[in-house]
This record gives sequence, C-alpha cells and structure tokens, in this order.
Amino acid sequence: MAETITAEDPLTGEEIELPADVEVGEIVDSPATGAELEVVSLDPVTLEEAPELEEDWGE
Amino acid sequence: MAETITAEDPLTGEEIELPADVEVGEIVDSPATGAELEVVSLDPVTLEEAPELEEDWGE
Amino acid sequence: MTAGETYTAAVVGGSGFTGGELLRLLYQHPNFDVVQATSRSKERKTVGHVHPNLREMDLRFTSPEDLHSVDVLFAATPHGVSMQQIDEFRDAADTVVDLSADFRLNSEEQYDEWYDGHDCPEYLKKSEYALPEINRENLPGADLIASGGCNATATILGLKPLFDAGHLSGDEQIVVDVKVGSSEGGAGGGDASSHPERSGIVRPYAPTGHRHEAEIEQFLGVSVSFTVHAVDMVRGASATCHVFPDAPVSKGDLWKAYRGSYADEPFMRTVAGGGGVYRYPEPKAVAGTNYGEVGFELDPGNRRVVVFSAIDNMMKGSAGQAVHAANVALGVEETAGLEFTGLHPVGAP
Amino acid sequence: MTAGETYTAAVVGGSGFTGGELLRLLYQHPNFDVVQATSRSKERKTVGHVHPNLREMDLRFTSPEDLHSVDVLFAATPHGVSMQQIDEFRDAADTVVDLSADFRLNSEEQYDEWYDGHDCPEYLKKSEYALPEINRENLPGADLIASGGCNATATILGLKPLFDAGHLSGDEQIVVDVKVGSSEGGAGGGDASSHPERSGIVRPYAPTGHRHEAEIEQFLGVSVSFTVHAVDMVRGASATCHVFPDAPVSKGDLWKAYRGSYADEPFMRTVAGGGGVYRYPEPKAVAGTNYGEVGFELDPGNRRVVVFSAIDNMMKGSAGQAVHAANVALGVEETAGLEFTGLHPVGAP
Amino acid sequence: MTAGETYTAAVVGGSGFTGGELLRLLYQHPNFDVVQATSRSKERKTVGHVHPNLREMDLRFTSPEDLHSVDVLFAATPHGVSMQQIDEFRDAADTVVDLSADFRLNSEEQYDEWYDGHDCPEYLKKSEYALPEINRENLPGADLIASGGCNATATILGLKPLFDAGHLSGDEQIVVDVKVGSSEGGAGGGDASSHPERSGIVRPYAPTGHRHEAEIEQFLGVSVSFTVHAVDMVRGASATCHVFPDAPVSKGDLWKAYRGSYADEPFMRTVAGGGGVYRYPEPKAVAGTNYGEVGFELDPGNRRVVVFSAIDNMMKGSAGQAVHAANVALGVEETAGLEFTGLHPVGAP
Amino acid sequence: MTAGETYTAAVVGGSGFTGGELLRLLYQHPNFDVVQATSRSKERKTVGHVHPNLREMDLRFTSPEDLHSVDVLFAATPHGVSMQQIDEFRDAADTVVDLSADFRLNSEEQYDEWYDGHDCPEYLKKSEYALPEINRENLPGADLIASGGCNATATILGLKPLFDAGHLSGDEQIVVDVKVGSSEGGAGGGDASSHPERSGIVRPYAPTGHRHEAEIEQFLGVSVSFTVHAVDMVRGASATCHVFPDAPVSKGDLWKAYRGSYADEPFMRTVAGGGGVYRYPEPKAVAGTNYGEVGFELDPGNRRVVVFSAIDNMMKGSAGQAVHAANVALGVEETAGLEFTGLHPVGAP
Ligand SMILES: NC(=O)c1ccc[n+]([C@@H]2O[C@H](COP(=O)([O-])OP(=O)(O)OC[C@H]3O[C@@H](n4cnc5c(N)ncnc54)[C@H](OP(=O)(O)O)[C@@H]3O)[C@@H](O)[C@H]2O)c1
Ligand SMILES: NC(=O)c1ccc[n+]([C@@H]2O[C@H](COP(=O)([O-])OP(=O)(O)OC[C@H]3O[C@@H](n4cnc5c(N)ncnc54)[C@H](OP(=O)(O)O)[C@@H]3O)[C@@H](O)[C@H]2O)c1
Ligand SMILES: NC(=O)c1ccc[n+]([C@@H]2O[C@H](COP(=O)([O-])OP(=O)(O)OC[C@H]3O[C@@H](n4cnc5c(N)ncnc54)[C@H](OP(=O)(O)O)[C@@H]3O)[C@@H](O)[C@H]2O)c1
Ligand SMILES: NC(=O)c1ccc[n+]([C@@H]2O[C@H](COP(=O)([O-])OP(=O)(O)OC[C@H]3O[C@@H](n4cnc5c(N)ncnc54)[C@H](OP(=O)(O)O)[C@@H]3O)[C@@H](O)[C@H]2O)c1
Ligand SMILES: [Zn+2]
Ligand SMILES: [Zn+2]
Repeated sequence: MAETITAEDPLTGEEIELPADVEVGEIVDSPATGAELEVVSLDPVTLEEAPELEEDWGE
Repeated sequence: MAETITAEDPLTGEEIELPADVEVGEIVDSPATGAELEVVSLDPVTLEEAPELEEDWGE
Repeated sequence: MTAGETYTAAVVGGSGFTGGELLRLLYQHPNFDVVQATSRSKERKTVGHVHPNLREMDLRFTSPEDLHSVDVLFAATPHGVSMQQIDEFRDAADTVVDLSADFRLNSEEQYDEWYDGHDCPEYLKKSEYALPEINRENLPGADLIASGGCNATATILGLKPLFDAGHLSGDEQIVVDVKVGSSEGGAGGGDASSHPERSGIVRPYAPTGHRHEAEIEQFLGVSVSFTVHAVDMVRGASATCHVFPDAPVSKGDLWKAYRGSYADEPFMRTVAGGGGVYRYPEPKAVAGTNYGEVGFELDPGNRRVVVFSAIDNMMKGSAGQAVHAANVALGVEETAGLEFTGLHPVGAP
Repeated sequence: MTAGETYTAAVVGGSGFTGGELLRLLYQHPNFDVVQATSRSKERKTVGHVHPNLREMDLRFTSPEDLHSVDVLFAATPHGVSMQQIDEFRDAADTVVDLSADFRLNSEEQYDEWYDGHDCPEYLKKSEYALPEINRENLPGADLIASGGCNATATILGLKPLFDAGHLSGDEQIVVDVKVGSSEGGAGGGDASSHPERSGIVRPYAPTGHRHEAEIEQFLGVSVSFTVHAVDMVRGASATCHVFPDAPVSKGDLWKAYRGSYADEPFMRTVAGGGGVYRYPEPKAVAGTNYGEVGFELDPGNRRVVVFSAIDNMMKGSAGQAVHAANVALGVEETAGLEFTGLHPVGAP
Repeated sequence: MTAGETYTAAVVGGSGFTGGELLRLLYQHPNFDVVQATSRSKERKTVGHVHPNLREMDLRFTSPEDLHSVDVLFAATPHGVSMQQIDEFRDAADTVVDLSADFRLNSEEQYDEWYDGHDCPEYLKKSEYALPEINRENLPGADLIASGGCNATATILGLKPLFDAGHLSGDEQIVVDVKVGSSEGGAGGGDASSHPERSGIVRPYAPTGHRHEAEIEQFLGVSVSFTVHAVDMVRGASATCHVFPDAPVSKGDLWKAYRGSYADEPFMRTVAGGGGVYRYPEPKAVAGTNYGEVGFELDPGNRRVVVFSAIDNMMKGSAGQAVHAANVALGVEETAGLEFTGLHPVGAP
Repeated sequence: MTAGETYTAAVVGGSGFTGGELLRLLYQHPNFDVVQATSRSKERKTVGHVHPNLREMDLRFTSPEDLHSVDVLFAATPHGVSMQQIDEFRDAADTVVDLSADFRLNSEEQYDEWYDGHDCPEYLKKSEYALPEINRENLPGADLIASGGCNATATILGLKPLFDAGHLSGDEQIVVDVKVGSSEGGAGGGDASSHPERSGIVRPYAPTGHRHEAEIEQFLGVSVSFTVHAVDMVRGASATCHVFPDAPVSKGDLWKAYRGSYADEPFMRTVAGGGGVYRYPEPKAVAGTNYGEVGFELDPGNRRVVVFSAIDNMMKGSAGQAVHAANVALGVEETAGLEFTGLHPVGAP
C-alpha cells in the first residue's frame, strides 16, 4: 500500500489521510463529509472546499 | 435558397430533393420515412439506408 | 376558419375519463356547443370540479335522468348502459355517438359469445363503427355511431395496411402484445389501481380472452392471439403485432403498404426506423392527440414482421375517434377540434 | 377567428426544449408563420426528427450563422448566447424575444452579482420583462422582450397579490420552496439527469443561492429564502411560499387579494381549497398550457399564509410567456395560439 | 451471528402497508418468530396473497378477534384502534409496539387539541416513544412503545442536532416543507389516490394544521410551520426545514453539530454537499432501509440554514423504527433485522 | 449461521450499475470480503460517492490496471473488455465470474454471427454459464463463469419447463415480447436515456435481431422471434412468451411442468392466476432480489400458451445470478447473501 500523510479537514477539523504524493490542485474527498476538497498548498498539506460545478438548470 | 437535385428514396421509391452539394458518405434523411440515408455515390446520386448506430442496452 | 354550422351537444357520463375528454374537445370545437354534461355522483358540481383542465368551462353536471334535446348526444358510460337507454338517447338527439362496446359488433351472436348478450340487438345493424380509417365512407349522415375499443383500434390500425396490400390474408398466426396505461380502466377502480399498487408495473391484466379480439376479427377477418399488459403510464395504448406473412416482404413493400393505406389520412403517421430518439411509434408522442402512429421492422432471422402501433387510448382510442367520426358524419371539417399535436418533451402522460 | 396580420418568425435554438415549445405554439398560431428554426447539431434534419409531436411540420433546421430576415426572432439559447449575438438578432428581426436570462435584469450590477457579468449592458434598460401579469402596460410595441425565469415566474405570480393588496411590504421573511421537473435542465444533461438516477427523486438541486432570486427581488422588492428541489416529473414548477404578514389576514382578505390581481387575467386561476381531488394549484393540471394556478391556505396555529403556485416551466414559465408577450407587443389577440387547456387525467407530464 | 433469544411476535393489521413491512422485517429477523398476522378482510389468505414479496412465508391471516399469546405484539392499525384495544393487546403480549399515533403524545390535552380526544389516557404516561435517536435510554425494558409519525420523524431527526448544539433554542421561526410518497396513506385510499389522479403530482395535501406538529413540538419544544406535499413516489418522506438561527453559524459548526449528534448512530447518515449525483439527503437512497439521511446548506444571502432530511416513511418512519425500538427494548443486537442497505440505481420506489 | 470459509473478492467495473449490485451483495455476504473495486473514472473516490446505498462501506475505487490477488474476481465491464483481459483476470484470481457476454456462447462462430468475433476463443469451451437453474451440475469448482444476459435469462427461465416437460420441441414458432427498465443500459447513456426523453415510454428499442437470441438458442435449441421494449421503470425485465404447442395442454399440465422444473429451486416462484392484485409475474415484485417469477395462462380461443417471466435485470439477470453461481461454485450455502425478499408496496423501482 502507498504511503500516506495527514491533513486537516477544513469542514470538520478532523484529520484526513491522503496519499503521500498528492499535488497542488488535486481534488480529494473528505471521508467524513464526502465533500470535494482541493489541495491548495503542500508542506504542510492544506485543503479547502472545492468550488462545486454549478449545474445549469435551465434558468 | 441553395440549388437542389433529386434522388430516389431506396425505401419508398419516391423522389427526394437534396442540396446540390451533397457528398459521398453524407447522411441525409428521407422526408417520407425519416430514415437516415447514406449517399453512396454521386452522378447520379444513389442513396442507401444508413447502418443504425447500435445502442448497447447492457446485454 | 372552419366552415359549417354549430351543433348542440350533450355528454352523458361527463364526469368520467373519456367523458372529460369529450368535454375538452367539444368545448374548443368550432362546430359544437356543449349544453349538457351528466353525472349522477357529481350532479350540480361544475365540470372543473372534476376535470381541473376545464375550470374555465361554465357548465354544471346534471342528472342523466333529464336529457336535454340536442343535435348530438355522446354517451361515455360503462358497457351495458347505452344498450339499455338507447331509445331515450335517440329521442333526445338526432345523432348518438356511443363510446362503449354496446354497438360495435354486428350481431347478437357476437355479444352472446364475447359479452353477456345484448338488450337491443335491432340496432346492431344500424350502427356504424366510428374509425374513419376503416369506415369513412359509411359515416356521412350516420345517426348511431359506435366508437371503437382502444386496444382494438391500435391493433386494427397497425395491421390494416398489411391486409390492404395483400401481405396478410387472415390465415396467419398473429400475436398481439399490448401495453396500456391506467386511464383505460376509467375513473372507478379498486385496489389494483391505487397508486402504490399500480405504479411501476408490467402487469399482465388480460393475459388471454380480451373482448377486443371480437372487434379485430370483425374488421380484419382474423382471429388474433391477444395479450394486454398494464404499464406505468396514464394515457396510451401500444400494440406490438408479430406477424408471419406467407410470402417474403421487403422493407420497401412495407413502406409502400403503409403509405398506400395512410398517406392521405390526416391523423396517421408512419414511423419506422428513422433517426433520432423516436424511431418507432410511441404512445407518449401522441398523448392528448388524435394521432395514431404505426411502424414496422423486419426480422432478418425469420419471416417475421413486427408492427408497432401507438395511440392515446382516450383520444384516437375513444373520445377523439368519436369526435372525428362525428365531424365526418355531420360534414364539418374532418380535423376540426382535433388539431392539438401533443407535447415534447413530456414525461409519462 | 383571430384578428390581425401574419408575422414571420424564426426560432434560434429550435432543437432545444423551449425552442420546441415555441415551434409547437407558433406552428398553430393564427398570426405567425415560422420560416426558420436553427440548430447547429441537427442542421438539415426535419423539426419532427427531434420533436416527434411536430412530424407534420414541413421545416428543417438550418444554421444559426445564417439568420433569415423576419418580423420576430425568438431566441431559446443557453444563458450567454443572446447577449453576445444580440446585434445580429436585432439586425435580422424587428422584434426579438429572448427566453434566456440575458435581458431580464435591469442593471449590469445585478449581472455582476448573480451571473458572470454582461456583454451588452446597454440593452438592459431597453428590454421589457415578458410576464404580462406584471408588465402588460410596457409590452405594446416593445422590440426587445426578456421572457422570465420559470421558478421566478411561479414565485412572482404566487406572491404578487399579497404585495398588491398590501399584506406584504417586502420586509418580511419569505421562504420559497420550489419543486421542478426535469425539462428545466434543457435537452443537454449529465449523469444526474439520466433516467435511472433522475427517476423518483426529491433532490435538493439548488439548496440556496439560486439566480432566480435576483428576478424576484427586482419585481417584488423582497429578498427571499429560496430552495429548489428536483422531483419526478418532466414538466412543471410548483412554488410553495411560506409568508408571515405583519397584520392578521383572513381567508376573505386573501380571496379578495387574489381575485383583485387576477380576475381579469386570461391565464390565471385561483384554486384554494374547494372540493374534489384538485383543491390547490398543481403543475400537472396546467401541463402543456399557458395557465398559472395560484392558491393559498391560512395556518391556524400562527400567522403564516402558505401560497401555492403551479405552472408549466416551458409554457407559462418560458415559451408560452414569450408568445403571450409577443401577442401583446404586436397587438394581436392576447390568447392567440395559447388556447390549449391541458389534459385530465394525465400522469406525470 | 446475532446474540440473544428468540421472541414470538404477532402483527395486528398485517395486511396493511406498515404491517407488511413489519412482517418482512420480522420474517428475516434472527430474534423473532412471527406466529400471527391479523386481517379482517383477508382472513385465511396467505400473507403472500397480499404482499407478493412474502410468498415464501408460510403464514395465513387470522382474525384480530382471536389474539395469540406472544412475547411482542406489533399493532399496525389505523389511528383509534389501539387505544380501544390496548387492554386486549397487553393481555396477549408482554410488550406492545404500536405504530399508530395513539400513544405518542404525553397528555390527554394534546389528544384533545390535535385529535378527537383519547380513550385510554392512563397509558399515555407509560408509553415510550420509539425513536432511539431521541429516546434510546428509556427503551430498555419498555412494555408499551409508540412508533413515531413518519413526517415528524423526518423533521425531528433533521432539526435535533441544531437544538443539541445550541444553534436553535425554540423561539425561532421554522418552516418545514415536506414531500411524501403515496404509501403514507396506507392501503385504503379514495379517488385522489388512484393511479391516474395520483401520478405525477406535486399536491399540497396538508397545507397547514398537520397533526405531526404535535409530536415535533413535544420533542423539540418548538412550534413549526408545517406543510406537506404529496409527490410521485410510493416510499419516502423528505423534509426541508428552513431555519434562521439567531447567531451566525458556519459550515464547520454545522458539521460539528451533526456529527456530534449522530456519529455513533448506526442508522444516521450526514450527507451535505459532497460530490457526485447524491449530494444531499434523498428518499430513494434510503428506500426499503432503516437509514435516515440528514444534511444542510447555508444561505449566503441571509442567516438561513436549510436542513434536509430523508427517510422511508414505512421504515425509519414506522415499521423499521418499531423493530429498532423493540431490539433496544429487548436487549438484542440493535441493528438486527435492519441490515438492508437499499438499492442503486433505483427508480421511484 | 452460514457455513464455509471467507473468500476475498474484487469487482472490476465497480462504479457501474451491476458492479454496484455486486458490491452491495458481497458487502453483506457472510463468505466474501471485498478487497478491491475498480473504476478508471472514479479512482480514489469512495464506493459511497457513486452508490449512495453503500456509504457505510469503507472502500475506495482503484485502477483496474493494478489488480489485487484475490480468490474471486467479478468483472462487470462492457462487452469486449473481459475477452481482452481474461489472462490478467485469471492471473489475479482463482475464479473469474464475468457479467458480460464475452464467455456466454460456446463457439467462435456464434460470436462471429452475433457479435464482432472473439479475441480469446480458447476459453469458450472452458467457461460455464452461471444460471444454476439450467447449469447447476457444472458449476461446482468452475473457475470461469459467464453470467447470463438479462433478457435471455428471463426468457429461458420462462420457457424451460415447457421444454423439460416435452410440451415444446423447438420447432414451434415462439414470439418473445420483452419489456425492460432503464438500468439495462448501464450507467452511461445518451440522449435517449435522459429523464425527459426516457420517462413514460413504451419504446421498441430492439425490434428485431437482439443478441440475446443467441443465448436462448444455445440453451433451449430454438430460434425465437424476439422484440424488446423499453418501459418506464429502472429495474426489471419482463418477458411474455407466446407459444403454440403442437399437442393440447391443460392448466394442470402446465402447473405440473412448472412445479416439476422449479419446486426445489430456492429462487423460483410460479405465479399463475391466483387471487389478489399480483396474479402473474411482475418485475416490481422481485425488484432488488434474486427471485425469478414465472407463470402462464391458456388461451381458450386457440392453442396458445402465454408464459410470463419477471426478474430484476441487475439481480437474477446479472449480479445476483453471478453471486448465486459463485456460491454454488465455491460450495457455500447456495442462498448466502441473496436473502433479500423485496419490498411491498413499492413504486417503480
Ligand atoms: N377509458 C378508456 O380509455 C376507454 C377507451 C375506449 C372506450 N372506452 C369506453 O368508454 C366508456 C366510458 O369509459 P370511461 O373510462 O370514461 O369510464 P368512467 O371514467 O368510469 O366514466 C363513466 C361515466 O359514466 C357515468 N355513469 C356510470 N354509470 C352510469 C349510468 N348507469 N347511467 C348514466 N351514467 C353513468 C359516470 O358518472 P356517474 O356515475 O357520476 O353518473 C361517469 O361519468 C366505457 O364504455 C368504456 O368501455 C373507454
Ligand atoms: N427549460 C426550461 O424550462 C426553461 C425555462 C425558462 C427559461 N429557459 C431558458 O431558455 C433557454 C433555452 O433553454 P432550453 O431548456 O430550451 O435549453 P436546451 O434544450 O438546451 O436548448 C438550447 C438550444 O440552443 C441551441 N444552442 C446552444 N448553444 C447555441 C449557440 N451558441 N448558438 C446558437 N444556438 C445554440 C441548441 O441547439 P444546437 O446546439 O443544436 O445549436 C438548442 O436548440 C435557456 O436560456 C434557459 O435558461 C428554459
Ligand atoms: N403508512 C405509513 O407510512 C405510516 C407511517 C407512520 C405511521 N403509520 C401508522 O401506522 C398505522 C398503519 O398504517 P398503514 O399505512 O399500514 O395502514 P393500512 O395500510 O391502511 O393498514 C391498516 C391495517 O389495519 C387493519 N385494520 C383496520 N382496522 C382495524 C380494526 N378496527 N381492527 C383490527 N385491524 C384493523 C387492516 O386490515 P383489515 O381491515 O383487513 O383488518 C390493515 O391490515 C396507522 O396508524 C398509521 O398512522 C403509517
Ligand atoms: N445492466 C444490466 O442490467 C446488465 C444485465 C446483464 C448483463 N450486464 C452486463 O454487465 C456488464 C456491465 O454492465 P453495466 O450495466 O453494469 O455497465 P456500466 O454501468 O456501464 O458499468 C461498466 C463498468 O465498467 C467499467 N469499465 C468500462 N470500461 C472499462 C475498461 N475498458 N476497463 C475496465 N473497466 C471498465 C466502468 O467504470 P470506469 O469507466 O470508471 O472504469 C464501470 O464501472 C456489461 O457487460 C453488461 O452487458 C448488464
Ligand atoms: Zn427557469
Ligand atoms: Zn441484458
């Protein structure tokens, strides 16, 4: 199994495990919330909630 | 309006009007039947029923 | 826009499903003026109380006991009612158009075989079947018109071109597998037609022995193997006929047959394998309309021709057919009041 | 029957959902003659290839690159297209009716806040909002008309009488809980709109922050708490507004308010607690029509008034509203081409 | 696999909808042995005659007049039946679990206000509300258990974490907009619940004054503005609660609140804006299961929090809740018999 | 409770529809431990991200490039994938169960005729068809198992008893009219499978020439006239077979035949004309389960026997059948992991 590192879930404050080779811009999902999180910086790995794809519902 | 030529509908035998600039391989549809027809040769324009896109329904 | 006089009309059974469709059609028909709609259970209620699409109509249900004198009386009552009240109906109106099975068959024997006999067999020879595609020439001036059965209509319309063109003679094995919506059962209905039980089904409801076989046999001269399934839609009847012509037929033959029978018919479409999403007849493509879609496909593996036919059971299969026939009978514009072309996209109408 | 001249019309985006509705309406409209329908992806296909209800229409899609010169151009393209092509549209036609959000709001600032800005802000002051119930007086002669958003239309129609009658001032908390069908998303659509995933849902798709709030605020002067759910139907938008007037209101007050605002409106029905099955507004009762149903109920437990509003998102909520506005703009019979009253019974249209 | 003894069980009202669900659950429950299912109308018929999913079950309906002696009696009868027969039920069984509203409220006054009074008020203080998420500590050993109302259950589960965490105090305005399927009405049902009339609807069926408000008030200490719509599904209740906390809350606060209340609950899921197609609670994601989904979203425009909650009305909202409570009461594995996780994809269950 | 060891399992194509069903079944199967689920497009996402019913499952999709070593590999990939990767699959696992058509037919010639040839014909003789009702004796110890086609499974199960009992020989004309739900198309899908276009349909999608005819012919020795319609449900395949035995058969003969073939089968039910609402096989009665319902009716008018057969296309018609076969192959309890009996009432699952 690949190596992992940890980062803080910006929504719940809990620790999340990530593959050691994550890159900036990568989208991961929070195990607690399922929300998509974007890796915004490395060393330490910082996560932010990823902007959701706006679905256009024919407005 | 563009010039037109005529060709025989391979299914109904009726005359079909087509744009004068049709090309071999082009798909047109029969006004009578709505079926997709492929231009298989020019001069005179000859049409054949186009092979339908097989939809795979999870077999 | 449409030529012709205006006729007064009454709808007996106006609170029912096909009665509601009659009211909708006649309300916007340039040649009709609805003066009465009857209901025993909804007497004095407005038409819009029952049919929310007709809230603008200024009419209240009255008792069928007290029929007004009108030019045309449409009866949309359950089987057996018209045959008992036919004399009252004819006293009240010059022309009677009946949507039930009571005057569709030609002979008392057929009613003995398929139904529980007939109370007024003397009228059976006088009535005309409503479907213009097979009986247009006898409708002008008709004063007793019997609108067809919905499943029979779908089947007859699908198969007729093959008989017209001589591809079928009547000796062949014909399997007719029908799928219908819940409005076929009318506004009543027990346990099996409640939403929780009736949703999402593919339910064999008339596996064999459906009475519409009698009409099909009467008009096509063939006895069919008929099975009806209820599926999850409200409007629509779709008949798939599996036939095995004795002599080989090509797609060109089929196109010729269908265009031969229907090219001049204002309400018939042949839809057979073109492109796009809607390549064959589909009930939702004709929901709310008087159109009938027919189409076909050849089986490369054997001599089978599969014929598809789709109608709205309450329209082409009943109220629309009735108005269409009345138009022809009275000599007004044939398509008057029946111009609605349906909706797209549309869900499960 | 209907007075007035005949106008030529083009539909840009004719292969889409609302474009198809425009074609259906204009095809049978006594004052319009459709001479062009555009589609890039379906060029040269017949209109009936895409819209099976229009198989009788003798017209093929052409490229939007090559616009014919017409009296009225209807644009049914996605947000952003019209604002970029408005000059071409206006060159091609005397009157432009746009179904997108591109000309609904009055100021560039609103587009900056709710959308991604605007390419042609100079037209924002010149365009007229299409909904006759709130803007009829400004429509005659208008040459740039912006058809409303479907959810905004439902909400505005439901709440307007309470503002008209002074029961609401705009300072109140208003919760708007909307339920919509799948045709709101247009003919495109990803994973979430496939039949297996989209069937049977009650899915919060715009929990907060829906752009239609901007239109509602512009016309009612109130900022609403807006949440939209997708439910299992194709056509229909139903808005339930929960409001808390400062001063007590009675049912009589409410009836007075709604009849005051809508008694003379040809397409508005107030449906509030009568008998029968259909006691409040329901989208399926107006499916396919240009009618809007509004109604209300009082909460005995607190000062809440619940307001219900139901429309067909593609009709009153878009193409029907557009044609209605064009009728008013051109001075033809206001209801022309919009007479269809809907179906009963009907399933999930 | 699952520890514990086996208990004998009877289901009174076994031919109904929730009675059928009880039979399904108990039939495969490792700690129960169903020895009786009653029905007056289906006496002597097999259970599978009514519930086609239980054709393998070897049991016939018997009369409720003749109750067997069992360990646990489940009553799934209409409101009013249990309060009249509670003594017979308690004579027949050590533990009675009632699915009706008859023993949910604490005091006779509440029954006077919300229902038509109560026949056996002396039991109101003795009964325990079934929902383990709010009453687990009082269930062990309980001998009279009242399973909650489905809409009340959905609402309570959605809002509880906000009260637990102090974001709501009970003084706030709370709007609850509920969408439910047709099985909520039970197996009976009139005109409005026939398939043609009930299909495709968004129908306000309890615009105001729904009795479940009483349960919500009893457990959350807040009076809510409650409106229920019927939509086109058979199973499912989805509650959208619009709340306005006095102090600002962040998404992080909300996550903390929901995880705080439910992290250890075996049947609760928090689903709030992750990716994919299913981003918020949806009834079809929990259909057939005892799971409850809750989630939320913040309105950037005002202080609103929108809370979504989805359950299967017959499971978490009734029979599943009842079995869950019985498991806790009897001390067997809490999740026993309730392991089914639901289906994907699934249409409109 | 269930005897036997625990086996590790991988699901290739775990993000698809039948892959999701495999994961659901294996997750709760007492003899399996799922260690891998692959998806290229959803790599690293949780299983619950795609399948909301499996949010509790602690597993993330990994690439199919990197297969773990397991006891059993289930492949739920589109036609053509397994035949190309069969060597990798067999390297990774002792037993391979494939859900596609790639190993169902016995000979390369059949793939040339019905598909576009075969890449690995050497395995065709080694693979075993999964359906225990026709191939149980060859499954124990099998290391390459081909799960059947859903429509073929429904048809074979319906007709087999008539062949077993000698009422059919294979020379007869057999018409098979199938109705299927949208999940048959898998998780992909174009225009025709969007909710607005796919709702409410009775759409001939494979009028003739369906590839499942090959499987039916292989197992029953008869060439059938096969037509498939898409109807408005997500799960379910219902086959109506119209057959004409040479010699007369009675209802008693039919009951004998069906009970003879299926009395000992744990997943087969014969449902033929009893009382109640559910008198014949119905797909919604078996939705989510591994049950197959078969039934029949006699046509009094001719020698026709109508045979009805209903399954869940993703269960008995695919993933359920695969797990059932794996159970038999591995020698664990035959019904392990397949005990779910389905729901009632249920809408359109
Ligand atoms: N539904 C279809 O798709 C369809 C298609 C083809 C043909 N049909 C035929 O059309 C007829 C009507 O069908 P439907 O589906 O519209 O039925 P329905 O919804 O049950 O309506 C029946 C109507 O007849 C009235 N009625 C019943 N008994 C009556 C009596 N003894 N005297 C006077 N009025 C009576 C009922 O109202 P009150 O009880 O209030 O008086 C109601 O208005 C039937 O014969 C049917 O076979 C129906
Ligand atoms: N659906 C509703 O209920 C609803 C309600 C209110 C308002 N609206 C608004 O109405 C408009 C149309 O919505 P819809 O639902 O009908 O959408 P739709 O079904 O997606 O149709 C869009 C149409 O525009 C064409 N199109 C797309 N991009 C184009 C471009 N760059 N240039 C020219 N034509 C283009 C498309 O055809 P080709 O790609 O083949 O050219 C298609 O005909 C949208 O602005 C929507 O917000 C919709
Ligand atoms: N449906 C839901 O989603 C839901 C949710 C929460 C709570 N509940 C509550 O659960 C209870 C049952 O609801 P349901 O939807 O299952 O109702 P239902 O489908 O109408 O079933 C009622 C059952 O009770 C029997 N019954 C009726 N009257 C009786 C009597 N006087 N004595 C003995 N048995 C009688 C009926 O059978 P026979 O008439 O043949 O005896 C039937 O088996 C109700 O109190 C309801 O409020 C239901
Ligand atoms: N649906 C039914 O009712 C049914 C019934 C009987 C048999 N079947 C058969 O079962 C199989 C799966 O059908 P389905 O309906 O589940 O299809 P589906 O929903 O389209 O799923 C296909 C799965 O295969 C994966 N996949 C696609 N191409 C792949 C490749 N080249 N290598 C590895 N993985 C690949 C996909 O995920 P990624 O693209 O993310 O990798 C996805 O997980 C088909 O062969 C079908 O004929 C289906
Ligand atoms: Zn909109
Ligand atoms: Zn298949």
